[in-house]
Amino acid sequence: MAELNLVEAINRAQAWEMDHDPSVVVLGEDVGVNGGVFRATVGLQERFGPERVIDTPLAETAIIGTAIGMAAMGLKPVAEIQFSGFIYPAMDHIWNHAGRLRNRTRGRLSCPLVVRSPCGAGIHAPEHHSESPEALFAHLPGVRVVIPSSPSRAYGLLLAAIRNPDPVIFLEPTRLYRLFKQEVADDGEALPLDVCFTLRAGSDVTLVSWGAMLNETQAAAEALAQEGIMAEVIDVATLKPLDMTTILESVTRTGRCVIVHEAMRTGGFGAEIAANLAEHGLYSLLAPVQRVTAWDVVVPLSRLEYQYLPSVERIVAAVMKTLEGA
Amino acid sequence: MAELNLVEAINRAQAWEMDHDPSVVVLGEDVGVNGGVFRATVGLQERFGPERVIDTPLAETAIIGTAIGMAAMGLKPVAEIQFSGFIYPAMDHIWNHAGRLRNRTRGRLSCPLVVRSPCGAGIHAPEHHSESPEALFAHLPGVRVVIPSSPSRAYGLLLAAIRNPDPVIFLEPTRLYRLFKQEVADDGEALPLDVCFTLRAGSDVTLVSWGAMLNETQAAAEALAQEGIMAEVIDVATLKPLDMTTILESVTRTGRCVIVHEAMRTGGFGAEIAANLAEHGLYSLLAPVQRVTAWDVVVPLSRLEYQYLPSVERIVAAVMKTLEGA
Amino acid sequence: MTTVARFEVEFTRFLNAEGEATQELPPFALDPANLIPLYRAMQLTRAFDTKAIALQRTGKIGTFASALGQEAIGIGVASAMRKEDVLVPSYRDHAAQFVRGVTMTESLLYWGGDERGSNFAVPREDFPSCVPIGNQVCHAAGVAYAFKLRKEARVAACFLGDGATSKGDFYEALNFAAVWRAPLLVVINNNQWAISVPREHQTITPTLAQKAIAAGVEGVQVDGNDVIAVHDAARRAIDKARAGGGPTLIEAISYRLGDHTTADDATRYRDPDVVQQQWANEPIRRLRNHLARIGAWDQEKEERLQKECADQVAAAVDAYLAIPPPTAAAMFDHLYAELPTAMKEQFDAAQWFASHDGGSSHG
Amino acid sequence: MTTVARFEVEFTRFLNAEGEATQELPPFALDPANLIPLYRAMQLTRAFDTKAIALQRTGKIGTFASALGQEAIGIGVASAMRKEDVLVPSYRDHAAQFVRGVTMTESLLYWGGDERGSNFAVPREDFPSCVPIGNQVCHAAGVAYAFKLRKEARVAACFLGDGATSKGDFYEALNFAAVWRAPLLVVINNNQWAISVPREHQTITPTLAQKAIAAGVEGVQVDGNDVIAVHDAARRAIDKARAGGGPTLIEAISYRLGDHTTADDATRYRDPDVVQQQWANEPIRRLRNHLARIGAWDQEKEERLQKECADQVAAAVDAYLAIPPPTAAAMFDHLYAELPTAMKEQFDAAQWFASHDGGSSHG
Ligand SMILES: Cc1ncc(C[n+]2csc(CCOP(=O)(O)OP(=O)(O)O)c2C)c(N)n1
Ligand SMILES: Cc1ncc(C[n+]2csc(CCOP(=O)(O)OP(=O)(O)O)c2C)c(N)n1
Ligand SMILES: [Mg+2]
Ligand SMILES: [Mg+2]
Repeated sequence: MAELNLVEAINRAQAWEMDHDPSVVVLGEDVGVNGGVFRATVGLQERFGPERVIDTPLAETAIIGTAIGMAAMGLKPVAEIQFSGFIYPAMDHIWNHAGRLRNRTRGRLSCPLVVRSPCGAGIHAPEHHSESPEALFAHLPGVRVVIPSSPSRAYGLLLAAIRNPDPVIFLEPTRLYRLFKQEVADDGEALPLDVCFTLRAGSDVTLVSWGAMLNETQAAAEALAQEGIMAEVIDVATLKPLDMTTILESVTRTGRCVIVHEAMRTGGFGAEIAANLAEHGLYSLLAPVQRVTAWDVVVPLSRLEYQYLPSVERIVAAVMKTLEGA
Repeated sequence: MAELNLVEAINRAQAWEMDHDPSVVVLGEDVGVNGGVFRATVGLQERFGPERVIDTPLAETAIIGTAIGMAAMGLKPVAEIQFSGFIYPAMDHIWNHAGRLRNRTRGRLSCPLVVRSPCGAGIHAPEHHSESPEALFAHLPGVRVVIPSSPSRAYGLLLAAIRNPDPVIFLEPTRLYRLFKQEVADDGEALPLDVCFTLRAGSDVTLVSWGAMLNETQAAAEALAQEGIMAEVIDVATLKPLDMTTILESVTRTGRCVIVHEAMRTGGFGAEIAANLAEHGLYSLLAPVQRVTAWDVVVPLSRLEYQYLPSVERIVAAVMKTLEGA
Repeated sequence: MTTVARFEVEFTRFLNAEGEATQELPPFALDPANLIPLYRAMQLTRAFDTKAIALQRTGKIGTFASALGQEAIGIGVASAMRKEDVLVPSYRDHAAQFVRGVTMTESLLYWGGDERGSNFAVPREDFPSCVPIGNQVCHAAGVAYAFKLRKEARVAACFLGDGATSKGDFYEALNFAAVWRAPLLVVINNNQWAISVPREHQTITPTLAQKAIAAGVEGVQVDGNDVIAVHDAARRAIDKARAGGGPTLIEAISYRLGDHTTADDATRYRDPDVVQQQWANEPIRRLRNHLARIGAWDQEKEERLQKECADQVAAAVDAYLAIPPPTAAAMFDHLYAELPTAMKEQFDAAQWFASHDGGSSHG
Repeated sequence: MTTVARFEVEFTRFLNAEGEATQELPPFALDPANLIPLYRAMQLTRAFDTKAIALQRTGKIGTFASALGQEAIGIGVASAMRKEDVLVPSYRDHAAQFVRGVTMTESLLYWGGDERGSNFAVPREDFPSCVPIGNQVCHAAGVAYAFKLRKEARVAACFLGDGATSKGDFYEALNFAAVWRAPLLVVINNNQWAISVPREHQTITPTLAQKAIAAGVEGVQVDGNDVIAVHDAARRAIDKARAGGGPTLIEAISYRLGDHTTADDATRYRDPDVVQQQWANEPIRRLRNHLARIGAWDQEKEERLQKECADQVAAAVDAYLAIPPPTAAAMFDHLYAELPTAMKEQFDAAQWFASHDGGSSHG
C-alpha cells in the first residue's frame, strides 16, 4: 500500500488501466512530456509511448471531438481538459455526441470516453481556473458525472469510469490534489459508480456534499459533534445517475438535510437533491432543506475566493437553522 | 393592434427597437436576405440594411464572440442562434465572457447582448432541433434567461431584453411560433423582466411552468377546473433571476405545487424552484412537490417526441397526486 | 523581405459540362464497366431524392435534405473507399451512404424520425449522419487516429459543406489530423450555398481548398460534377492516407440545385434563372453524354435503369412504411449500456403513460 | 490540372541578432528619438517581469506570466496604435498594455487576484486580459466591426500565442473579419512554446502566418525580436485597416525565455542549453547594439534608464501593496448593472458571514 495524495491516485489509476487494457489512450494538452500541469499523467508517456499518451495541439473542441471518434472505434480515451473553465469549447461534442452516440445508433456505436478535468476554487489560481461546472453535465442524458473526494475514491472511481462503457465526466477538485494522503492499494480494484458513500453516521441531520466541499462539510460535522449534534455525512460521488436511495434513507432517519456545494446556488446540482427531497422525502422533513453553496456570482479572483467558497461556519449555521425548525 | 403570432411578435419587437435605437444590430445565420429560417427577422435587412442586419458566416462561436466585442463597444447586438441545439459552440463565450465582462472590469465594460434562439420539441424537426437548454444558462452568473409563452409576452419581454444593460439568453419555443395569435399593440412597450406572470388564479394547487409547456399546463388547469379543482398557473418567464416571491406567495395559499417543464428532469430548472420550496415554503406544503418534465433521455427523433414531451395527462396525474397528499 | 513559403491550389476536371474529355482520362475511367456503376448510383440517388421529397410533402417523413446535383461527390468518394474504411457523413450524404451499403429503407427511417435508421445493417462502423455543422470532421480525425494507433490499413472519410468550412471544428480537426499524419480524407461539398448564404459571403477566399494550407495539409480542387475527377482525387487521397501519407482536403465544386431542405424555399433568396443555368453542369447528364459518346450507353439502357431505380426506391419505401413505430421504451433502451437503477422509475412511468394516454394529449 | 490560386508568405527583419541593419531601415527608425521610447518600454517591461516573479515567489501576487524575451512584440505593436484604437490582449501582453497606458499597479492588482486591476484608468475601452485561449480574437473582430459600422477611424488589435493558432476561435474570427473587411490586426506571438508543447508539435505548417490564407487575409511573418520589424509591420497593417483595407495577420517569431508562468517549471520539458542559446536573439540587447552603433546610446544612459525603470517598478509595487483588499460586497457590485431583487438575500448573507467569520474557516 502506498501513501498517495489525490493527484497521485489519479495517476496510478490511469497507469494501471493503460497497463491492463491496450485500448486505453490518454490525450490532452501537456499530458505527455510534461506529465500534465498538475502532474496527473506524469510518467505515462515514458511508459506507454507518445501514441497512447498524446500531447495534442491546443484545442478543446478537437480534443473531445477526436476522442469521440476514437471511442466509437473501440479505444477508451481518457481526455484531460486542463482546467474546467476551458471545457466549454468541448460542450458541443459532449452534449451533442458523447452522450448520444449509443442512443442515436441503437447501440451500434458507443462512446466509452472519460473526460477528466480539474475543478474548483481555493488554490489561488488565475481567472477561469476555479470553476465548478458539474451541474452543466449532470443535466445531460447518457453520461455519468463523477467527483471524487479522497485519494482512494479517486483511484477506485476513475478505474470504474474508464471501464464504464459509457461516457463519464470526471471532475477532480484541485484543492484536494495535494491536501492529504491516504493508503491506496493500487491493486486495480474499482469502486462502484452510481452510488453515494456515507462517510460518517449520524442521527440529527444529513449533510450531503461532494468533492472538495466534503472537507468543510466533515469539519462542520466534527464541530457539530463537539456540540453533541450528530451529523451524517454523505459523499454523493456520482452525481448522475443520482443515488437518491441512500440520501432519502438517511433523511428519513434524521429529518433534516443540508446540501453543500461549491458551485453557484441557482441551478446548482444541490437543487436536484433538494427537489427530490421535496417530492419523495417531504413527510420525513422536520425542517426546511438548506443549501450551502457559493453565491450566484462569478468566481472571484483569488483575493476573494474564500469569501466565495462556503465556509465551515456557513454549514454549521445552516445546520443550526434546520434544528430551529424542530 | 395587430393579430400576431409569436414569431411575428419577435419580428416586430426587433424592428421597433432597431428603428428607435441605432445601436441595435441583428446578426446570425440566414437572418438577413432569408429573414431567418423561422422568419423571425424577415424584412429587417431590407429596412435597416446589411450592416445592421448581418448574415454571418456559419460559426456560432464567432457569432457570439464577435457580438460580445460589439456589445463592449456600445452596440446592442441581438444574435440569433438558429436552433438551440447549435448553441453549444457558443457556450465558451457565453460562460466565460458575456456574463462576466462587467464584473471583470468593475463596470468599465459591459455586455448588453441578447442571444435569441428557438428551443423545444414538438414540430417534427430533425435531430438536434428540439433541445431545451435553459438550465445550462440559468446557472450562469451575470446573465438573464427569459422564455416567452405568448405573442404579447414575447414582444414585451424581447424589448425589455434588448434594452437591458446586461446579457439575456432569450429562448423562443418553436412550438409556439405559429400556434396561436394575439392582439399585440406594437407600441414599444416593454414588459418587466425578473418577474413571474400569473396566468390564472386558483386556490387548490399552483402550477408553475414556462414556454411551450404552458400550453399543456393551461389545458390541464382547464381540465382540472371541470372537476372543480382550481389551479393557479404561473408563467415564470424570467428564469434567472428567479422571482420566487410570486411562486411562494401562491404556494403558501394553495399548499401544493406542480412544476412543469420540457427539459430533462435531472438538473432541470424545475429543481431550483422545488429546492426553494423545500427551503422557504416547507411549512406551507401540504403535499410533495411534483415535477412533470421530460424523461432523462436524449430528445428522441420525431416519431417519439410526443412521448418525450410532458402531456396534459401527466400534469393532471401529478396534480391528483398532490391532492392525495392532503 | 524573404519569401519563406509558397503554395498553389490545383483544379482538376476530366469531363466538361457536355461530357467531353478535356484531358486524358485516368486509367480506371477507361473501362466503362467501372463507370456504369457510378452512373447507376447517381441515378438511384436522384430517384430516391425525388421520392423522399414527395414523401415529405405527404407527411410520410420529416424534413429532408436532398443531394440533387451533388450526386457525383458522394458517389465518387464512397466508390473509392474500401469496405473496412469508415465514412463519417453529414446530413446530405446519403449518396455516399448508399454506396457504402446503407439501405434506402434505413435512410427513410432516419428522415422519418426513427433512430433505428442509423443502425445500419451493413457498414457497421460508419458514423450516423451528423447534423451539427462541422462536428463530424473532429470525429473522423479521431477515427483515423484509432486506425493509425492500431496499425490498421484503414481510412476515415468525411464530408462537409462550403458553409461548414467556417466552423472552428474543421480547422481544429484538420490540424490534429495533420499533426498525427492520420489516414483521413476530408471532402468539401461546395454546393455554393449554406441555406441562404452564398459561397462568396461565407468566405472571401478564391478557393475553399486553400483552407488546407492553414494545417499544412494537401488541398485540391476538383469539378464536383465530374464523377471521374472526384473519384480520381479521392482514390489518390485514400491511397496516400492508407500508405501513411496523412490527410488530404478535397474541395468538390458543385451546385445545390434544390432547396436547402424540404423546410426551405430557396426562391426567397436566389434567382431561379441562375439555378436553371446550373442544370447545364449537373453530373448525371455529363457522365451519360460521355458514356453515350464512347458507345457504352443508349436510350434502352437508360430506360431500363430508370425503371430499375424506380422499382428499388418503391420497394424501399414499402419496406419503410411497413415498419411499426417505435415504442416509448425505445427512448431508454440504448441510452446507456444498461439502464441505471436511478432511471427505472422513469422508465416505468414512461411505459405507463404511453400505454394509458398514448402520450397523445398535448394542449 | 490548372493552378487556380497561388500564395506566398514573406518574412521581414531589419536588425539581425547583433543589432546590425540587414536592409535599409524604414523611415521612422532612422530617427533614434523614435526608437528610444521603444527601448525604454522594453526595459521597463523586463524590470517589471523580474519584480513580478519575485512578488509571486513571496506570495504577494498569484500565478504570473512573464513576457521575457518577447517584449518587442507587444511594444512594437502598441506603439503603432492610436489612443482611440482598442487593444484586446491575452494574458501575456502587459508589454503592450503598459504602452497603452495601463499602469503597472493595475497589472499587479490583476495578477494579485483583484478585479480592480482590469478597471484601467486610461485605455478605458481596452479589453481586460483574456485567459481562455483564443477567445479574444473573436472579441477583437467584433470590436472592429463596431468601429466599421459607426464609421469610426479606429482599429482593433489583438494578440495570441503560437498554441492559440490551433483554436477554432482564431480561424472563425479571422474569417468573420475578412468577410466584414473589419479594421483588425491579429498578432501571433510565436514564442515557440505552448506550455510544454513546442511549436513544431502544435502544427506542421512551416509558418504560422500562412494560416491567414484560410481566411483570405494577408499574413506576414516578422522577426519578433526586432522591434523595428514588428513596429513597421504593425504600422502598415494598422494604416491599411484604418483606410478600410481589412484585417492582417502578423506572425512575430520570438522565444519564450522564461517558464510558461510562475506555476510552470520548463526544465521538465526543454533543454536549458537551448534556452541559453536563444538569449543571443533577444530583442533588448539587439536594439541597444543598434542604438550604440549609431551613437544614440551609451553606458551612462543605460545605467540611468535601468535606475529609472527600477524606481518606477518599485513605486508601482508600493502603490499595489498599499491598496486595501476588496470586500465581500465586491463579488456582487458589478455582476449586473443593478443587483436583481432576487439576489438581495444572498448579498446580505455574504456580507453577514464576511463580517462574522471573515470567510476564513475552511476545513
Ligand atoms: C452548428 C450548426 N449551426 C447551424 C445549423 C443549421 N444549418 C443546417 S444546414 C446549414 C447550412 C449548411 O451549409 P453547408 O455547410 O454549405 O452545407 P449544405 O447544407 O449546403 O450541404 C445550417 C446553417 C446546424 N445544423 N449546425
Ligand atoms: C482554452 C484554454 N485551454 C487551455 C488553457 C491553459 N493554457 C494556458 S496558456 C496555455 C498555452 C498557450 O500557449 P500559446 O498560445 O503559445 O501562448 P503562450 O503562453 O506561449 O504565450 C494553455 C494550454 C487556457 N488558458 N485556455
Ligand atoms: Mg453548401
Ligand atoms: Mg507560445
